[in-house]
Amino acid sequence: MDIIITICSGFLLLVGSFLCISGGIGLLRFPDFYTRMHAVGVTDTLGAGMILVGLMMLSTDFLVFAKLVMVLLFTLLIGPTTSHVLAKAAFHNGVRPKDSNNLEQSKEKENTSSIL
Amino acid sequence: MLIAATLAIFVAMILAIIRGIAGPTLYDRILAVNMFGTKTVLLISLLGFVMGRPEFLDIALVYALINFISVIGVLRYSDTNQFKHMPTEDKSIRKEP
Amino acid sequence: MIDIVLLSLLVVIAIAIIRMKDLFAVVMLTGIYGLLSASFFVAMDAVDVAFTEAAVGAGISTLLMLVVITMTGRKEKSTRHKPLSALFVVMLTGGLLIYGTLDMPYFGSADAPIHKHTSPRYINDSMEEIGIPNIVTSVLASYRAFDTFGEVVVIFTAGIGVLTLLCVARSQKNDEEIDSINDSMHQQHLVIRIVAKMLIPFIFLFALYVQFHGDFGPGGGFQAGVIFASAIILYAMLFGLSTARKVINQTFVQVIAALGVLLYGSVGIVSLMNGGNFLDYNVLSSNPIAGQHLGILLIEWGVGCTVASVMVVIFFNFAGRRAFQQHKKQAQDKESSAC
Amino acid sequence: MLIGLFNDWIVVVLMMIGLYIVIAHGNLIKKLIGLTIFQTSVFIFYISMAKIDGGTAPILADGITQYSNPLPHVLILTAIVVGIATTALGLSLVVRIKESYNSIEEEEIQQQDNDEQLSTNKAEENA
Amino acid sequence: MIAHLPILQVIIPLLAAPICLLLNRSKLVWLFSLLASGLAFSISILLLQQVMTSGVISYELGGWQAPWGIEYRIDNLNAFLLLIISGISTVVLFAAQTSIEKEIPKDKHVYFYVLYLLSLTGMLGIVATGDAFNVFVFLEISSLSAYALIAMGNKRQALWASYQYLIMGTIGATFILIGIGLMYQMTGTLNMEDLSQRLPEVAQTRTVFVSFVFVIVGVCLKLAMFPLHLWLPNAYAYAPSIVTAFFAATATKVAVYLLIRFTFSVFGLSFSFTTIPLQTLFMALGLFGIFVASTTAIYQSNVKHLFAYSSIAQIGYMIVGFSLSTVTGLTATLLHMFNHALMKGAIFLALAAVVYRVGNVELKNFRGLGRQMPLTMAAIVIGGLSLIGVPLTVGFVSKWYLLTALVEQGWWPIAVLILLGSMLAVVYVWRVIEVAYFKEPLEQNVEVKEAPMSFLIPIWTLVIANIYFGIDTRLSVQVAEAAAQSLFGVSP
Repeated sequence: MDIIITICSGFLLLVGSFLCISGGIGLLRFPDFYTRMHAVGVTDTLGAGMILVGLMMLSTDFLVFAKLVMVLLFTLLIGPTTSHVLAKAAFHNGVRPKDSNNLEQSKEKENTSSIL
Repeated sequence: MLIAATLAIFVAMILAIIRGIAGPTLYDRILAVNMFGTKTVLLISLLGFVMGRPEFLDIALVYALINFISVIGVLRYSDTNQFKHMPTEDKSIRKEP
Repeated sequence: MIDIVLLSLLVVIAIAIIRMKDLFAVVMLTGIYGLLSASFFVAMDAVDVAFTEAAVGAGISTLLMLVVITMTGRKEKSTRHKPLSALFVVMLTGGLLIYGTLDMPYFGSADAPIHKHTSPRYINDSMEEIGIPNIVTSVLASYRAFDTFGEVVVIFTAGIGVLTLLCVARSQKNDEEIDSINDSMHQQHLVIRIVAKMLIPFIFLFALYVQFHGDFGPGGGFQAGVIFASAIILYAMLFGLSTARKVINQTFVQVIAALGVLLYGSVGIVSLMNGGNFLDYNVLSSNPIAGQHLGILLIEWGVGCTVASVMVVIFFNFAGRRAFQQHKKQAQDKESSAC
Repeated sequence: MLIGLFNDWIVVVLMMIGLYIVIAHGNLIKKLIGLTIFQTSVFIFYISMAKIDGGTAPILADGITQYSNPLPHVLILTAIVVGIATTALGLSLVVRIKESYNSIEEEEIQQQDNDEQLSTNKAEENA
Repeated sequence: MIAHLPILQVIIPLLAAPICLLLNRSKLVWLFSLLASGLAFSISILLLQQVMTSGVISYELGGWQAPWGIEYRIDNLNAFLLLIISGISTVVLFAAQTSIEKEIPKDKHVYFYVLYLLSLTGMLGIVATGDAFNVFVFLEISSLSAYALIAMGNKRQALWASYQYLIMGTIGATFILIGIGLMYQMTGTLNMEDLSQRLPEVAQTRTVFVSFVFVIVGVCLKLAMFPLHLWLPNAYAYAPSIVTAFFAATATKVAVYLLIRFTFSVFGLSFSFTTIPLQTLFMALGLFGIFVASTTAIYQSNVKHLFAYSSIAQIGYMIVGFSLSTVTGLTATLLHMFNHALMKGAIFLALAAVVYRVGNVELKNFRGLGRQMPLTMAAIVIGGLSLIGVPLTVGFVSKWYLLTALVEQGWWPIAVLILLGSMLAVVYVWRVIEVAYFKEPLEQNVEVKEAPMSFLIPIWTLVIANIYFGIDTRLSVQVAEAAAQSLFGVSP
């Protein structure tokens, strides 16, 4: 029985960490703020959820399991909220998505809009 | 398996820090801080299991909480002149806040 | 192995902080610096310290610096005055310290003198003498209780110091004006307000859990106080300072801060009355172990009250000063536009 | 030799970065941040002193014999609170200085003070 | 209750501070803090008698033995310092209510008293404790309340001076923390008594040497010794005058006590004066400090700046006495601590009276004060004379002991330099006296009256003490001698 559990948790941990790394790479390589937002937002919540469920499988007594459930619920709640607030504030302050069709027009807009 | 996961989280943290330092606009940096926070939560939980001391999970929970509050704080105070006048809908490019 | 990676990340961030000009980015990096040093403490088995460093180092100090930056501007002038003399002083002290580390016991070696003299007693006898599993809390609250008392007074002094500097006599008039701004804020922060309404009771509950769980796991008065205060700060940020002030007004919080210190001191006085030395919990009740438990519980409660109320006082004063400045700017705009 | 003391050398580098920021940078907030880095590195020095290889967190649990030393943890809990108290007071001073001097750069403030000093001396000569 | 005196000494002002915050009415809070400070003063007198009769008192906090719990060790040195601090604070508090009427806004009076009591607690805590880390905690309490008190000055320079003091003070405190950490790492204990026994066997290692250097540099930063004194003049000049009167007489003495305690009791005499040439280094810095500080004092236009620089010079005298590392040298330093507290307390309280009446202490406002405020100016004159070291005043006693200590060691040239230093003191005291007595008052100062009684009583108690201890030196010398012997007797 526990062999299956270890395999499952190992698999979940593997996928979760792969997602986290892909989120990190997405953060670096994507051209514009909103695409990076997207990359991080998605992989964060899913990757964290995966790893935490993987850990839940490994946990022995109930208290640890309960704490892990709380951490999972908390991350699932605040992850999307922070992304939402971040996007709203960014849009509010004039960071415009870089639309691909007129690249050069957006080039000069890009450097004026990026505040710093 | 746990060790592999911790190493992966480490790599993700380093990527977040690179974006945090390099990030052109302010909001890239807030995004990096946010991602860094969630990665630390995972790192602490994994460390708890690697070292066999499940007490660490309280700290992971506090990390998530603190990360949430500091990102909200940053966003709440980053658009400072929002209170100067009623925010009209067609907000053009904002000048230096 | 982990700690070397974490330390090198810390050095990278510290160097980045030197070179950054935009103060917002520097504050963000300080937040990451606090989180990283807290995870270093976790790797070093310092569980309570990681707790406090995360809550205080990454949470409260970043928030305070943010509020100050909105008041003082984001750009730092680039002139580095007297860098050479600074470099010389730094090289001197650095060289002296490196010279000092040559004879230090190696990192993690079990035969270092500090593991031999005082701490074996803490580790071996604390269960019989005090009876709580978390040795750090037993040393913090019983063996060296007077240090913690001094520390509560330090926090109390900081709170009074910030009060004297930033206290603003609030007139009733500008409260209504701020309320009008509040309505505009409402439709701005709709989503986050609903999420916060769901979260804040949970955070209070978690703070109380941390307060009373201090004997068995990581936690205690300081951490609980800071978490309690951060929930109130979240409420004040999202629902506006004036509504938060209606819920928790200034004088009430000051009284709680003073009562926390007095509670801690009176536990000491009671043990004086019962014939023991100051802060000697054995005399608090019939059998010593119960006395220790009672004593530790009471002083943790005192510490929690003082830290929570001082953190709230500090944040309210900073945010209140910011609102006061904005209000003054608005008044000037009106006059300049009017005349 | 290297691995054993490598930890302390990095801590010393961090201390020196913090001290450099405090001395070289003119911006008052930057100085406070440098002070926080300087103090945090002292905490890291204390905690890396308390670690024993193979020792776990000092919370008594059955079946574990080797614990890290709890005393530096207690000292650092006090020092962290002292650090945040100093930062909070320093920040409130920076706010008041900004209001009265309208600048938070050390040179400008020093300049305004010297000008004020010169003007009072001049007023005294012709008085 | 008698057995609990050491802890009551610190706890009474400490618990009085939050109670004052609860009382919240400035008149009531003033009386309550006066009561608390008076109580602390009487406890320190009882403690001094107890120590003189029955030797060192050791008080274990929390009932745990010394190296595991925190221990309060009161010997002659502590008791002497406790007496000075609580005495000066009671006298200064007497004049506080009328003085802050003019200088601090109404709604901040209660906070002023709370911070005042906290800084008093901090200083008493530093002096009474026998645990190294406890010194750091109470050092922070007294420094934090000092930063907040100095920032309450009405001029904007007070904020800038308090900020500089905060940066320098925190760096000093963190240096002391590093020093204590290194000491703890090599010996495994934090109790000062235990440290002095366990340090000799590890004394030759580099770490202990570096920890000694860090502790000494940290304490010298707090002490405002010559090269590290930049924060003191502005901090004392722009702070509210009651705060200056309290800190000028006590804050630097506490730092000198720390210097003595760490070099003599913790590291031991032999270690401290052999590893680095502490003797010549401190002698040179002390003398240099005396001359530079006295010359800058002469050119100051603000009288508070003038006497702040003269405080730095007086600290120079204490450092020279300390650097002799002989019993008479140390007695001279301890005597000078006591006498300097009396002198500076009287002078700065008189300046507070002048600020109360005239508004500021620029030298041009001092014209003709000799006739308009006779008693206050007389106090400044007597204080100035005892600064110079004129016989029949308390300054003469400490100068006399310093000179005998120097002559005993056979260093004639340094004794001559000390006398030259006193001549410089004559110049800047004369500048004040000449303006006050031989110049006509400015037109706006014509109707200035004498200071109210609440100023004159504390000023004149200090001035009479100045003269009494100048003549009947039995008490102060006997206590200082006993303290110096106990230090030399204690270290092997």
